[in-house]
Amino acid sequence: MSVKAKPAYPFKPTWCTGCGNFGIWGAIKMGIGALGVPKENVVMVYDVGCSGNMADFNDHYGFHALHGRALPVAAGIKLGNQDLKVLVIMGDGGCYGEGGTHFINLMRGNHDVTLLIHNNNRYSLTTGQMSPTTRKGTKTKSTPVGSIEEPFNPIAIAASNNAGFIAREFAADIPKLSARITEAMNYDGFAMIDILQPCPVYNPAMSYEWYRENVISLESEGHQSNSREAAWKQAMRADKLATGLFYKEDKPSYHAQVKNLQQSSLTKQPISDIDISSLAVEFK
Amino acid sequence: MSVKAKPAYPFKPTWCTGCGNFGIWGAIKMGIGALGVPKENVVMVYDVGCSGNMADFNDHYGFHALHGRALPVAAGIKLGNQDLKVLVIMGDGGCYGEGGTHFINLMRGNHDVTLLIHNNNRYSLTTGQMSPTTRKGTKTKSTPVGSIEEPFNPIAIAASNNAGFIAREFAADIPKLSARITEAMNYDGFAMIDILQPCPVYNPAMSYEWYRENVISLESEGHQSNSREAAWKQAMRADKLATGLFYKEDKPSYHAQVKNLQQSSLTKQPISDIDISSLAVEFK
Amino acid sequence: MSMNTFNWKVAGLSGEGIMVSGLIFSKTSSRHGFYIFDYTEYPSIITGGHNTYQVHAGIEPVYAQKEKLDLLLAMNANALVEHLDELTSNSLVIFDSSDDKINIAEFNLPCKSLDLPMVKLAKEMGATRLMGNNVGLGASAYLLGLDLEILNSVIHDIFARKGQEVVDLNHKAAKAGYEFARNAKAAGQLGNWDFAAFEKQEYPESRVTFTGNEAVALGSVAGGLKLFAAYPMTPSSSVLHYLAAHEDKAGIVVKHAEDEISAINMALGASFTGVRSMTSTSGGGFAYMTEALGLSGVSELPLVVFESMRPGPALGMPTWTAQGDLQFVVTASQDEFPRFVFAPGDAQEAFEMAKLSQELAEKYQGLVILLSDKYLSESRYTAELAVTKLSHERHGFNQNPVSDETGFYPRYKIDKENAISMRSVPGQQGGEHINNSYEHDEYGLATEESQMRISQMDKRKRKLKLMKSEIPQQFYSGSLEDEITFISFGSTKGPLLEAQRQLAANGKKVGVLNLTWLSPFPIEQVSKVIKESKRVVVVEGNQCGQLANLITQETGIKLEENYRRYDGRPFYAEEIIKFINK
Amino acid sequence: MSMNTFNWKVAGLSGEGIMVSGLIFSKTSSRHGFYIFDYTEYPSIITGGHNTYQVHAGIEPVYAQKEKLDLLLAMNANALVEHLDELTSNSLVIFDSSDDKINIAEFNLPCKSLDLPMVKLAKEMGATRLMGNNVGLGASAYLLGLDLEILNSVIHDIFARKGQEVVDLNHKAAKAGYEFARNAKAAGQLGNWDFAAFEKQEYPESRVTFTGNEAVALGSVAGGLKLFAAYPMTPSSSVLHYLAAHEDKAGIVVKHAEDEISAINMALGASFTGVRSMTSTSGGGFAYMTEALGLSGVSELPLVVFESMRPGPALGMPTWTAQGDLQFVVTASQDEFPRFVFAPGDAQEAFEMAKLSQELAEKYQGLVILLSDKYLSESRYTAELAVTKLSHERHGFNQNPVSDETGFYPRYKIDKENAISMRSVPGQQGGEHINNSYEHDEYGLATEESQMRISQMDKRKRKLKLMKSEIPQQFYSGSLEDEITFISFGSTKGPLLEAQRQLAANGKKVGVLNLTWLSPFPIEQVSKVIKESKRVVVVEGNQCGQLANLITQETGIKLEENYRRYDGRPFYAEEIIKFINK
Ligand SMILES: Cc1ncc(C[n+]2csc(CCOP(=O)(O)OP(=O)(O)O)c2C)c(N)n1
Ligand SMILES: Cc1ncc(C[n+]2csc(CCOP(=O)(O)OP(=O)(O)O)c2C)c(N)n1
Ligand code: SF4
Ligand code: SF4
Ligand SMILES: [Mg+2]
Ligand SMILES: [Mg+2]
Repeated sequence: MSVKAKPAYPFKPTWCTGCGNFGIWGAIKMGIGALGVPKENVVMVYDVGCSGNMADFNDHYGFHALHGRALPVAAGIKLGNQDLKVLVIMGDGGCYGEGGTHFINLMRGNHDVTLLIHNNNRYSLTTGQMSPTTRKGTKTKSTPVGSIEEPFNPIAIAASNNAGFIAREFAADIPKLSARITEAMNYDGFAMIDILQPCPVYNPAMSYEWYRENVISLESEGHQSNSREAAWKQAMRADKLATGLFYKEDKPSYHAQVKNLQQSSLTKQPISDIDISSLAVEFK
Repeated sequence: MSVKAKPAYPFKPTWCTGCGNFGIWGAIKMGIGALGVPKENVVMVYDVGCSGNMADFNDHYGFHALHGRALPVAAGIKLGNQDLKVLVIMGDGGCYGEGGTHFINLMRGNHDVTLLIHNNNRYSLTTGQMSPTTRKGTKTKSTPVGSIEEPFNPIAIAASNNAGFIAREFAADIPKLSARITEAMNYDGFAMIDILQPCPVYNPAMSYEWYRENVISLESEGHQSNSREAAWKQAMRADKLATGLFYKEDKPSYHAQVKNLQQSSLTKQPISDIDISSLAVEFK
Repeated sequence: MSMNTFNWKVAGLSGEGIMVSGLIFSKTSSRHGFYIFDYTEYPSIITGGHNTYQVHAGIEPVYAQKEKLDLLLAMNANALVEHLDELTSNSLVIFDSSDDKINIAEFNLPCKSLDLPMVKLAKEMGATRLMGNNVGLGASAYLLGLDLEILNSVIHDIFARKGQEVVDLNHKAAKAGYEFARNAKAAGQLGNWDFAAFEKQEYPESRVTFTGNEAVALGSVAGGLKLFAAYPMTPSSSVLHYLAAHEDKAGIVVKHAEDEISAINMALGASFTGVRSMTSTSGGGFAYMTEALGLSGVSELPLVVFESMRPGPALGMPTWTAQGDLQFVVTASQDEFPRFVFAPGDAQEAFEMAKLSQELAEKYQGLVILLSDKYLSESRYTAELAVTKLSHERHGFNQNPVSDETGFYPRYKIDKENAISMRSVPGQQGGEHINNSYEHDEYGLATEESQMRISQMDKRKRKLKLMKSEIPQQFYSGSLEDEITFISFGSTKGPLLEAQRQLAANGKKVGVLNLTWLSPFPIEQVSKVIKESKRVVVVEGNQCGQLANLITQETGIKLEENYRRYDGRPFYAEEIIKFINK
Repeated sequence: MSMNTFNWKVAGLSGEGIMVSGLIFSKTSSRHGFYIFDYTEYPSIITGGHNTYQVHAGIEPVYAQKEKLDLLLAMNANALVEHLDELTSNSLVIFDSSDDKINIAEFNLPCKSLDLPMVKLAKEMGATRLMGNNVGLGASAYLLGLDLEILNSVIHDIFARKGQEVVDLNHKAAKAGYEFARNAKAAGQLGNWDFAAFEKQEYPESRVTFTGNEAVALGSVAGGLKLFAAYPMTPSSSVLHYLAAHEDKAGIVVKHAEDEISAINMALGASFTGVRSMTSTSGGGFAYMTEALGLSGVSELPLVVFESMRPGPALGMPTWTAQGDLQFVVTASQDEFPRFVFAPGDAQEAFEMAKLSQELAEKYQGLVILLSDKYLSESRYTAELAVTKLSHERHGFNQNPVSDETGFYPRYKIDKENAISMRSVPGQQGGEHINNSYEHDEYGLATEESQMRISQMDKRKRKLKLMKSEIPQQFYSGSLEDEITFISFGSTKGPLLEAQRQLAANGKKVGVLNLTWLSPFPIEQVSKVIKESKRVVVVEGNQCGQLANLITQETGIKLEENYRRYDGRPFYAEEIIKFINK
């Protein structure tokens, strides 16, 4: 007892009691498990945040990226080695705020990565400031008299912005979330799941109970996931937060449209035999 | 003739023959003129680009911002002095690419600035690379075998993202555009006009004729500008590019919701009489 | 046990009230008229990590945390493990065997201990578990000879906004702890342990205690700050939090922007309208601001950027301290323009320099970078706020700008006699000009002409000469007889002064030259001290010796001896002494 | 008129084919076996501004542009105004009075001129206005004694993709110009003007001419580049354009990202999978990349960043040259980590160093910054591509990574003997680890522990020692007898060599030490040269003397004499000579 304990690997979660990340974490492990892919072929890219702290709790290859920059890293990994499954963990702050332009622009490219946004409506790791999804009027450390901005609606944006796989799930519904993660990772292209994540410490108002009362499943509504318009309407409704698969469409992913990636991944293309003579011709 | 000519102030436009910026420039001058506001009370904030080169062609106070950063500068100007009219000139590259996160996040705050996007579907000043609004498959200097991304749809995004004044106009329709600019500048809040701007040099395919064939006016369609859904549908249609006022809604602007700006602008609040004694109490 | 100082620490799980308890104890000490220095450690997770708050207090100024504890309030077993090394035979440990399941014998403490049933006592009086912390504070107060009344006054001030009931329960808890300790001591349970308590001192009207970040925030308000736009990043965030919470009283506008780039560009936008503005961040966010620094430079817009350092590279160790960004901030942004870089050495200097930054940014129409680090930003210091009413003149505004035949106002007029040209602001008739991020002519319109480019570059550089004339005497506590002269910058001042005092007590004289002006650099002052010193040791919180580099670059003098630390921990006087004695 | 060199310039409106005409003339010169150096100027607008392309060619190596022209091809009246100063009594001017409404008498030319109806001749043969440029090229060829056949071969290669008809028309135009000039000269219209034409030389197999940016792009491909992600910014964009256009032949993937931050993070993502990657930008974009530089540093990921400088601050003057980002790139990013900073001095070095950068980034698992400027990036140089088939070994990949009892692979193993630990890449069983932007332990998992932090910082710093051992002999052309030794970096090499040659011709010996390795810094080499020199002058393209600063910081030597330029224009040998003669 008087000796400092060595940590077990991977580290044990350091999230607060009741944190929604526990459920998501469980669902991720189940969701990946169901893929039947060797462990080393799944790469997880983590943004900085309470969510991203998960980097130390998993046993896959991991890349703990800079705040807001997980998506370009993930796109780069996939361009480097398209044989990998790439799963991206971000917070709402990193994904829609600091990294907002990556979100709206890489989505359009249909890079074949799966993006999970742990949406707790706060910058939690930095102790609870307003995030892009914070509801108007909310008091946080950076908005002590109430936030002025109306919240960002990631699902509606994705529906308006060419995303091919758009879903929202609730952190506490582990079976549904894990199945959705598997489905998203099996999808060939950019797949996003905005996850409603309770943060009892900095967002106590949006508790598990609150979510249970405010969530409605798209399945129960007979929603058809092949219509952008239906997806957008469900995303924009003010009465409830719909969960489930908003939209899905098959189309070629980014790397599938790059000529030099048709035969094999870049990692498999050797550099032991480079010939620049044909390139040199134009400089004669 | 053998002496270098001194430039006339403001400088004469340096745009290429046939550039859509000429029409927009004319419309801006007319649109501001119709406001009836003293010249010095209109501040123009310019992003970097062919469009932004207009900074030297006008006679208002101007701020030529960094690439992609005109919007935060504009929001800062309005927070500093809300009595000014702030008009922001951006290109599609700066607004939706480099500055994408400012676009989606400052829009939500309803900062009272008018944003004109000179949307020529290219990075023209840097000689014609792909921009976020470039159509899939387009060959540009940075995408010589055709761009892979599907294009960003600024109107649909704005409709999904709490913007209160959303319009699109065609650069060559000067009367309509100038009236829209006046209307936008009279609107209390974030007003955006995505302007279809021909760039004959780097985007010859989307010529004036092409636009005339592909543009349809919302007015002619009986569009009602009080419905986000109708706005979104018009924005998403694939057959035509609708122009006109997609959506308008009255709501308080950002500065109108800041307590310390209720009485007067910050510029009018003196610093000749600061008392920090009440602030010091908590440090006792 | 030292002369007229005590060194107290509370340690436990983060998220369990350690920070508040420490603050209460610190304020209690301060209100006794003691000088205090508080230092805290916590990990980059929200709850569950190890969290400490230590208070070093004394009737003479105290400059830094001390390693060896007089009293450790251990809120769990881990606290005993973590801080065993900090105990001496004269220390005392307070713990709660019942709540934390501690068998104290296992720890082989070198000192006496008091088993205080904090949770049990709290619960008995109907208080919550967390209120048990106040039991520990009450006991601490008794054992170090503090006044229970004063402790209660602090508890009142801290908890008042939670209602009288909470205050009462906390008061009861404190009293229970105070009495438990008194009884235990009286019953001889502490054996021969005793603490030579010292007298309450006068508590001056102007006295405050605040952290470096609070000092920066308050100093900026005092300096006329009007628009603050920022994005949170440890360890700078508390400036944002403080200013947001006090927007109203301070009469300012605070904007939490969507990223750092937006924050700095908003601040520049506001500055263009004539209001004093500022942003704040840490190294990672500062990286994204670097382009806009040059915009302040080229368009001569006043701007204050507060940067609080933490260890890197990249995310590094967010909640720890470092001085590794010095050369980065001095050179950041493409090409060249004059800038001030200030690194205050303690909270008093942080307050003064933040105030000064607002002034100088406006006066010289350009950039001021105010550099701190986690250690200064989040440590609490005693300071005096002698002046709380301030009046500022405005610098460089032309009240009646007149446009010339071009129709524009020559905002960037070239005048070899006068580097600083007069500004106009939007809304002023006749003041029209362009605030340009391109190189520009006298009206601000873009130019690529060779002569105009040179003129404008030279105009901006001429400001540097004036800026140099502002350099004040740098903090220097030393004399020609000193065996060693330490040179440092920013927050390293405290530990060095602490070391100086301890060495002096042992008859060894050392001097301390602590730089707060890094740009423009006090070349003559530094050269002089170096030349007159017998032995110079550069002490800084990084691996490669950036201050030493800067000194060499500016003075041409290579300094070989140095003491550096780059593990996220602050300097300790004890270790500095060990270093020079080895 | 100089010995066995000519200096030719075409000038006119940008957007009117000046660049292509210049390129054709340059290639024609090169295919005569001449060495060439081309320099271009253009404004930051798309059409209508003033645009020049000048070719300095000779049978001995030429190093830089020259001020005084042998032949000016003036495509409009403004060209005559702008370049009057560059004419001597031996110059010749070609202009088109009919098309450009020029009354040549008004210009008071110091030299003879040829009124060449370029547009008229072109139109007569059914060609377009722009094809008239080829009339000017044909005339230039005749007047400088060049072979029309060779000119035609270049015209063919340039226009082939537009079809045979276009080629034919251009050929006709060239011929018309050639003959017009011959006739005019024969008719005595040029008076006593003559040019001492020189012989065609052998044109070696390996000979190429390319710009610095083309050299960087090609060198990177030669070095094994696989993933290139960038965002356009003048003057770096042509690297993106070149690589995008040659994606297929080069066997690489090119991504134009949505901003610079995305570009660099994509490159890092690809690097993590084991492929060699790179990004490119100018100072403004580099500013946004600075945080990610540290990610390369802390997680030991290979990365090459190409940065081409232009004048700042902020947007500055986009299409002009400068060397004002040196200290910024050397220190950019929070905290410390080893990095290479290279500044090639000409296109040959740019090719070699770009190749080397790919190699060294992988070998040392970290950052290489390749620094250029508009002058090097967009000027065209003669170079030799001796080797066009390359085979690269891979460095630091563990083919059989084995995870230990933790379940992770010790990617960041601490080994005092070996600073460089072996990588594993995703997909390799047993190689699991975290590539972390936080400080981390041997497996890459985040840590805040003091000891592990120190170990990992020290591990990274140990690489610096090995990196230093890679420093090659810096370019030094000089001797103990030199009256002056110039010290410079990067592209300033060319004008200094040109000055050296001209001075030598006048019996004055000067030496040139041009640094291409800025980090790690060649301390010993530089100190030695300085100590052995009679007089040292630091020549650099900025206002504050950043190279001089760096030299002082690294060597402790203060250098007082310098020659600096910061107006966007390159150095000219003539002006350097004037400077030292004054
Ligand atoms: C450039 C930069 N700016 C700011 C930060 C500080 N920071 C770390 S995480 C974070 C926000 C976290 O919010 P979110 O992404 O929603 O994650 P959560 O903690 O809520 O899971 C911030 C602002 C940083 N690390 N880097
Ligand atoms: C940080 C930074 N990156 C890149 C550039 C180069 N740049 C200048 S303008 C521009 C894009 C212009 O495109 P757009 O905004 O659409 O304006 P347009 O020229 O088409 O009107 C770019 C990439 C820059 N100035 N700064
Ligand atoms: S602060 Fe919120 S999000 Fe972070 S670990 Fe705690 S409960 Fe979870
Ligand atoms: S390049 Fe295009 S956008 Fe730019 S000035 Fe020319 S026509 Fe206009
Ligand atoms: Mg969050
Ligand atoms: Mg554009």
